[in-house]
Amino acid sequence: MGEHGHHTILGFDRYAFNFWVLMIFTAIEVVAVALTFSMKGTVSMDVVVFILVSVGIVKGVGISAIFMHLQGDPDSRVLTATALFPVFFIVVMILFIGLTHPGAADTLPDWCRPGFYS
Amino acid sequence: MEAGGDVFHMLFDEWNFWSAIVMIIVSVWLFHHSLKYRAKDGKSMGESCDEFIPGVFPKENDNLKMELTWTIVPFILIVYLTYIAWGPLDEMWSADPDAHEIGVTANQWFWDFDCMADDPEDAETIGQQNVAYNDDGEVICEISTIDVEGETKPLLRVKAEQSLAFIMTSNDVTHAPFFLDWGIKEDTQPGMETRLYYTPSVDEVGSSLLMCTEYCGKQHSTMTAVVEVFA
Amino acid sequence: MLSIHKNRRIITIFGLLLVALIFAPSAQSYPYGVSGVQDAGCTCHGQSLSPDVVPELEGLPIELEPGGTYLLNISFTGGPSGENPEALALGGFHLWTSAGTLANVDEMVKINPDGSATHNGIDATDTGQGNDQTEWQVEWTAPMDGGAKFILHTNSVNGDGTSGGDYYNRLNLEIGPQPVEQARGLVVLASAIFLMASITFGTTTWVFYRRDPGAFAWERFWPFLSDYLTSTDHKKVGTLYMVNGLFFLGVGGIFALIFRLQLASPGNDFLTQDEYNQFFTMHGTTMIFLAAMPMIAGFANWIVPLQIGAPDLALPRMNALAFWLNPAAALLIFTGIFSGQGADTGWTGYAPYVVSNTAHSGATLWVAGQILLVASSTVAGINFMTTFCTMRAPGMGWMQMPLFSWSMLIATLMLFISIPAFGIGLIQVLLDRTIGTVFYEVAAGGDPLLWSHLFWYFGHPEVYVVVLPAFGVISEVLSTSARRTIFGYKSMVFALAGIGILGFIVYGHHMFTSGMSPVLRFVTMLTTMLVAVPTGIKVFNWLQTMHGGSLVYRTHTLWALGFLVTFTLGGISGMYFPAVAMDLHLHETYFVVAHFHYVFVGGIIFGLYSGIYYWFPKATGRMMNEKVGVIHFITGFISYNLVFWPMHRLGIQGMPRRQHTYFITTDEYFALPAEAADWNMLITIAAFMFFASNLILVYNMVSSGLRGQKAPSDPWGGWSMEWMVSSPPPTPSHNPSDLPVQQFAEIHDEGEPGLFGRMIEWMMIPEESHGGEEE
Amino acid sequence: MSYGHDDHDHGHHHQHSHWGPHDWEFDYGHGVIGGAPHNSWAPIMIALGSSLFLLGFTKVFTQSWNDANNVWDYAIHSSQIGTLIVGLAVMFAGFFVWWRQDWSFDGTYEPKAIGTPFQSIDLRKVAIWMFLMSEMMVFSSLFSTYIRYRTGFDNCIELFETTHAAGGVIEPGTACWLPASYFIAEGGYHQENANAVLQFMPDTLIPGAINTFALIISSYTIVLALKTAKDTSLSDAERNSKVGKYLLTTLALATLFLCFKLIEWFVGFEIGDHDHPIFYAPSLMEDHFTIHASEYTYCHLYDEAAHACTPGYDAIFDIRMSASTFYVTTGTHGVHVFGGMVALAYMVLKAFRGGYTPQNAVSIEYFGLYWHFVDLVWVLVFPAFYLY
Repeated sequence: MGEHGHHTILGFDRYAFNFWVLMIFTAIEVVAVALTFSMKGTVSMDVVVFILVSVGIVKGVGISAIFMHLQGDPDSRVLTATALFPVFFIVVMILFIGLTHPGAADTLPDWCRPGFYS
Repeated sequence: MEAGGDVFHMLFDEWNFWSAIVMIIVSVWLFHHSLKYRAKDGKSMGESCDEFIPGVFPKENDNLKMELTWTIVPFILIVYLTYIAWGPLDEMWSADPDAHEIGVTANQWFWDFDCMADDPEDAETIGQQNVAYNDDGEVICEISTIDVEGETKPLLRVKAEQSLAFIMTSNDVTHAPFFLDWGIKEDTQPGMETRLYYTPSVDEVGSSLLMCTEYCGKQHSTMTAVVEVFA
Repeated sequence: MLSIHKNRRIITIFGLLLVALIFAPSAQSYPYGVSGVQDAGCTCHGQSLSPDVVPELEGLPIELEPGGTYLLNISFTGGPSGENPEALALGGFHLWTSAGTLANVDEMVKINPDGSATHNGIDATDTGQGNDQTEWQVEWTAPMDGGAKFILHTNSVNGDGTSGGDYYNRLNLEIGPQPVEQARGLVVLASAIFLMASITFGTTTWVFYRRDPGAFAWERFWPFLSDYLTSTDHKKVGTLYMVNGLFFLGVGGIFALIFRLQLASPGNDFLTQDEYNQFFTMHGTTMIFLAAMPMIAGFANWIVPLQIGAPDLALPRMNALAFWLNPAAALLIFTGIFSGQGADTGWTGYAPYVVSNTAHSGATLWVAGQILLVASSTVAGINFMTTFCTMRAPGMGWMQMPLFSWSMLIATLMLFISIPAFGIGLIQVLLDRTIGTVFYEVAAGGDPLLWSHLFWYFGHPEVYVVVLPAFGVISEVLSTSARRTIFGYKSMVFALAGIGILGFIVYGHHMFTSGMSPVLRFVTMLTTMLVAVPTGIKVFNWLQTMHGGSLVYRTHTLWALGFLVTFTLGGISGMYFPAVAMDLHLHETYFVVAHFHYVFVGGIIFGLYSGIYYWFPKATGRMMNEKVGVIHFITGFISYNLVFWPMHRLGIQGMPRRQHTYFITTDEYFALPAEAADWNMLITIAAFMFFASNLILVYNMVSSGLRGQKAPSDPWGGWSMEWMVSSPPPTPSHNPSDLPVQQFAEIHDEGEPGLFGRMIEWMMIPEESHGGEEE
Repeated sequence: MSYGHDDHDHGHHHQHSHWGPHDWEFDYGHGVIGGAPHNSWAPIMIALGSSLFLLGFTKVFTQSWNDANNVWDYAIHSSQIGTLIVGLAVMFAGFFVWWRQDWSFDGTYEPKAIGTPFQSIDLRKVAIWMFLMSEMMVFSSLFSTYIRYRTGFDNCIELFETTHAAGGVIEPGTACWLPASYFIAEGGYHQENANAVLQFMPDTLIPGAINTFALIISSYTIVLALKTAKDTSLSDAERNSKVGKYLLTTLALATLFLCFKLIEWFVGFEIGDHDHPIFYAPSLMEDHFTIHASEYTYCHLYDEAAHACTPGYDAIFDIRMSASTFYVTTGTHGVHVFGGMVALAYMVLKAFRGGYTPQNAVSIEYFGLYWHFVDLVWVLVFPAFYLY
C-alpha cells in the first residue's frame, strides 16, 4: 500500500510518530503509578485510575488506527466496521457478567416494582 | 394437593388460553394452506406460482401490511403477557420485615433445617428437635424426622398463615429445595445467601415431598425431605 | 497415488507414535468399571495374585436372619507375611458387601465412603495401625430383605515398606437369596457403542465395495480412505461431518434409551446413580456438540459454497482442521465412561460441583475435550465468515443470498462471538481441576454464578446457532415445494438478524432461580418475552409462503410441515419460562426437558431430516426412496410426539429432571401422582420406537445412495445456485475462472438510497480514489 | 459415503513436489488455475496432536483429594510427561506439514474478495480480522472475570487498615484481593532495600516496563519490515536481508518479552551480591504470590532494623483469587505472544530465503495485524494487572 499523500502526520512519518507517542505515554503511565505508590497517600488512586484509563484509550486508538491500518486505507472503513462489530457484545458481557458480582445488587429497585405504581 | 402454587396456576391458565389461541391460528392456517394449495397431479402449477430458474433470484412475494400485522399483534400480546407476569414479582421478591426466618442449609445429599427460634431458651436443641413459637406461644415451626422409602429424612412443619423467609445457603455445591405444593424453588449457592419469601395459605395444609432440583452429584435424587403445613 | 515410498514414511511415523504411547505410563485405571472389579475395589500393594495367600471370612450364619448383626473375623494365612522378623507391616484387607452395612468394632478397621471396610493402616510404614496384624474384626448388619454378596481381598505383605514382593488373593462369598444377575448398564453401553462403531466401519467398507465391485481390492481401500482423511474439499469434509453427526446421533440416542429404561418405573435400579448421572451428561454433550453441530456444519460445508457460487470455502485446510478437531474431542469427552468414572456433571457442568472432589475424575478430560470443540467452532467460524463476506458470486448482493446461507451466516456469527466465553469458562475449570487455580473454589471466594454467566452467555446463542440452520432449510424446502418465492424475504432476513442480536441479551432466563442479581432477572425477563416476536414472524412467513402455491408432497415437504407443527409447539411452551413467577415452579422440571426436546428434536432434527431428503440427490446424484421416506416420517412423527408430549404433563406435576428415580405420592407425603409411573413407561416405549424409526433413515440413505435412480441436476425445481451444477457437483464446485453471475427475475430500480442507505454505502463501499482527505 | 464414480485419478498433473505449491494454485488443466482441494495430512495431525497433548496435560497434573484436611493435593507427576510430549510432537509435525505446503507460495495467486462490501480486499486479510474478532471476545471474557472478582472482593490492604484501626482481629485465611501491583508497582513490603537508580520506582516494576517497551518496539519493527518488503526501489538481496533483519528483531524482542515475564514469575532478577544488591527484584514466587497461597502472611509495617514484620501489623490472608486471575490472564497473553514467536520463526526463515517480494509482502501485513492486536491487548492488560 505504498500510497503517497497522507502517510505523514505533522510532518513526521506516521508510523514513527505513532511509535514515539506510544513510548512516551507508556513512560507517563509507569512513572505516574510509581510516583503514586512511592509518595503514599498524597495522590489518590482515582487520579491514577483516570490517567491509566485515558492513556490506555489513546494508546489503543493509536495502535489500531495507524499500525493496524484502520484509518487512511481504501479498505479501512469496512475493516473498522468489522473491528467495531463485537463492541456491542463486549459491552453486554461487561455489563451482564463483569459488574453483577453477588453483592452488587440484591434487591430490585423500586421503580421496577409494580407496587411502586399502584 | 396439587403441584404449583396459586400464583403459578393463575399465570398458567392465562398462558394456556393464549397458547391455545395461537396454536389454533397456526394449525388452521397450516392445514388450510397445505391442503387447499396442493399440487393436484404433482406437476401442475397453481395460478400464482413463481417460475423458478436455477441461478435467477425469483420475483418478490411480500405484502408489507400483513408482515406489519404479524409483527405488531404478537408484540402487543407479548406486552400484555409481560404486564401480567410482572404483577407477582412484587410479593415474590420483597422481604416482609416480620416474617419468621427459617434457615435451610444444603449439604451433599441431605437437608438441614433450622427454625431459628426467636429466643434461644425456647428451642430445645436435643438432636433434631428444634421448635419456634410466635408471640402468643403457638408453635410456628418444628423440625423432626420422617421415613421416606426406607430412609429417615428431615420433616419441616410450619404453621399456615405464618409468613416465612427461607435463608438458604449450601456447605459444598449448588442445591435447590423445591417446595412442590407452593410451586417455588431457589438455588442454595455455597458462599452466598439466597432468600425465598412465602406465606402458606390455609388450604395448603398437608405434607408434600421436598426434592433437590439443582444437580448436585451422586445422590441428587434421594436428597429429599418432607414439608408439612399444619393449621 | 500415494507411492509406497511415502507410505513407508507415514507408517514409520505412526508406528513410532504408538510405541511412544505404549511406553508412556498409562493412566491408572480406577478399580471399578466394565471389567466388574467394581465389587472388589482394592488397589492392593502387590501386583500379583497368588494362590498361597488364603483369605478366610468366618462368622456368617447358615440361615440369614434379616436385619441381624454378625461379628465377622477376617484373616489370611500364607504369603511372605511374617517371614522377615523386623517387618514394618504384616498385611491388609478390603471387604466389600453388596447389601447390608459394615461397621468397625475397633480402630484397627476403617469404613470407606462407599461402605467397604479396610485395615486402618495409613501407609505401609505405620505400625500398630491395623496393618501389622493378620486378622481383623468387623460387624455386619444384614439387609431387611434378600441376601448379600461378599468380596474379600487380603494382602500378605513382606513389610519391607515397598510394594514389591507382596501378594494378594480374593474370596467370593454369597449368603441368602441372590438377586438375579442383571446386565450392568456399562456393559450394555460398551457393547452398544462397539456395535455402532462396527456398523459404521462395516457400512463404509461395504459402500466402498459396492461402488464398483469388480475393482474391489484392499490396496485400493487405503487410498479411498486416505483421500477422505486428508481431503480439504468442502464436499468431502461435509460428508465426513454428516457421517460423524449421524454416528453420534445414534450414540447419544443409545445413552437416552439406557437411562429411559432406568426411568421406566419408579424406584428402578437398572442403573446405579453414578451410571445414570454419567449417561444423562453424555447424552446432552453428545447430542448438542457431537451430533447436532457437526450435522449442521455438514450441511453448511456441502451447501453454502454451492449456493453462493464459490469454488470452495475461503480456507480449505482450516476447514479440514475444524472437522478433525471434532473426533479428536470426542476421544477426550468419552474417556472415563467405560471405567465408570466418566463426567457426571450434566452437560451444563455447573460449578462448584464440576471442580469438587465428588465429581468423577473423567470430568477433567470431558472439559478438555470441549475446549477442542471450542477451537473447532472458532476455526469453522473464521472460515465461514470469510467465505460469506468475500466469496459471494458476482451480482449476488447481501439481499440476494438464499435464506439457508443467510441462516448459516447469522448462526456462524453468533457461534463465533459467543464461544470464546465458553472457552474461557472451560479453561478456568480445567486449570481448577489440574494445576489448582481457584476460579470456582468457594473457600477462596470463587463465585459459582460466574460459571453460569459465562456458560449461558454462550449457551443461549448456542441453541439459536443450532436452530437457525433448520430455519434456513425449512425456508428453502417450503418455498421450492410450494413453487412460490418465500413470503417476505426481507422480513425473514431482518427476523434472523433480530434473533441474532436478541439471542445475546436473554441468557438470564436460564438463571432465574440461581440467585443472580434481581436487576438482571428483570431485564432478561423483558428481553426473553421479546425474543418470541422474530421467531413468530418467521413462522407466519412460512405459512404465508404456501398461499397460492401448488404444494408438491415429497418427504422433505412432510418433514417441513412436521417441523412447523412441532417447532411452533416448542416455541409456545418456551414462552412459559420468561414469566419468573411460573419459572420458579417449572425450572429444572420435565417441562423444561419437554420444551427443549420439542425445539431441539422437533425443530433441528426434523429440519435437518427435511434437508437430508432435499439435498441428498444433489450431494450423491441418487434419488432417495420416497415410500421408505414416508414410512420414516409417519413412524418418526408419531413416536416423537408420544415420547415428548407427556413430559409437559410430568413437568407441571413437578417431576424434577436429572434425577435417577422419582417418588409417587404415599399417604405420608404428596409427590407425583400415580399416573406419572405409567406416563414414564409410555415415554420409554415410545423412545425405543423413535430410535427404530431413525434407523429407517439410515437404511434409506445407504440403499438409495447405491441403488437409487439417477438424479437430475435440479430434481425439485429450486432457484438457488446449487441447482445449476451437476449432481454430484464437480470439483471445484463452481469453476473459479467463470463463476455464475446472479440473475434477477425482476429488476426493480433502487431509488436514491435514504439516510440509512447512504450510511451503509459510506461504510461499505471502499473509496476508489486514493487521494483521501488529509486527516 | 460419496458415491460418485471415483473421479479421475486424483494425481496432480504437473505438481513438482508433494509438499507444494500453495493450496490455491491447483491446475485443472487447459490453463484454468484456481483454488481447489489439495490433500493435506496437516489437519488430522494437528487435531490428534492437540487431543493427545490435552490428555497428557491432565495426566501430568492429576490431583488427589486429601480426605484428612479436605483439600486438593496438587502434584506434578512428571513421569506421565510421555503423552504430552507425543501430543506436542504430532501437533508440531502437523504445523510443519502445513507450512511446508505454504513454503513455495510467492503471492502469484493471492485470492481477492469478489462480493461487496469487501470488494477486492485480500481474502486472507478479512480472515485475520475475523480471527481478531474472536480473540477480542476471548480477552473480554477474561476481563469480565477480572472485573467481576475485583469488584466482588474487598482489598486486603484496606481490610487490614479498617480492622486494625477498629482494633478488631483478622481471622487467618480470610479471602481478600491483594493485587499484583502490590508486589510489582509497590515492590511488596521490602521495598526499602530496592535502591534503584530512579529511587522513586521499585526494582520490581522495571522488568514489566521494559516488557511493555519491548512489545511497542516490536510492533514498530513489524511495520518497518512491511514497508521495506513493499519497497520496490531496493534490490532483491538487500530487501530480503533488511526484511529478515527487521523480522529477526521482532522475534528477539518477543523472546525478550517472554523471558522477562517468566523470570519475573519464577526466578527473579538480582544484580550485585545478595546483601546490598545494585538491582534486586524478587520473583512473584519468591514473594509467595502463587495460586496456592491460601495462607499468605501480609505485613503492613516492615520493621527494617529487625528485618521482620512489626508485631501486630501482620495478618494471614487467602490471596489465591487475585493470583489465579493474574496468572491466567497474563498467561493467556503470554501464550499468544509465544504463538506469534513460532510464526515469526517461520517468517524469518522465509524472508531470508527471499519469500517476501513486494507482491507477497501482504502476508507480513497479516501477521502484523495479529501482532498489533497482541500488543493492543498488552496495552490493556499491563495497567489493569501490573499498575492498578
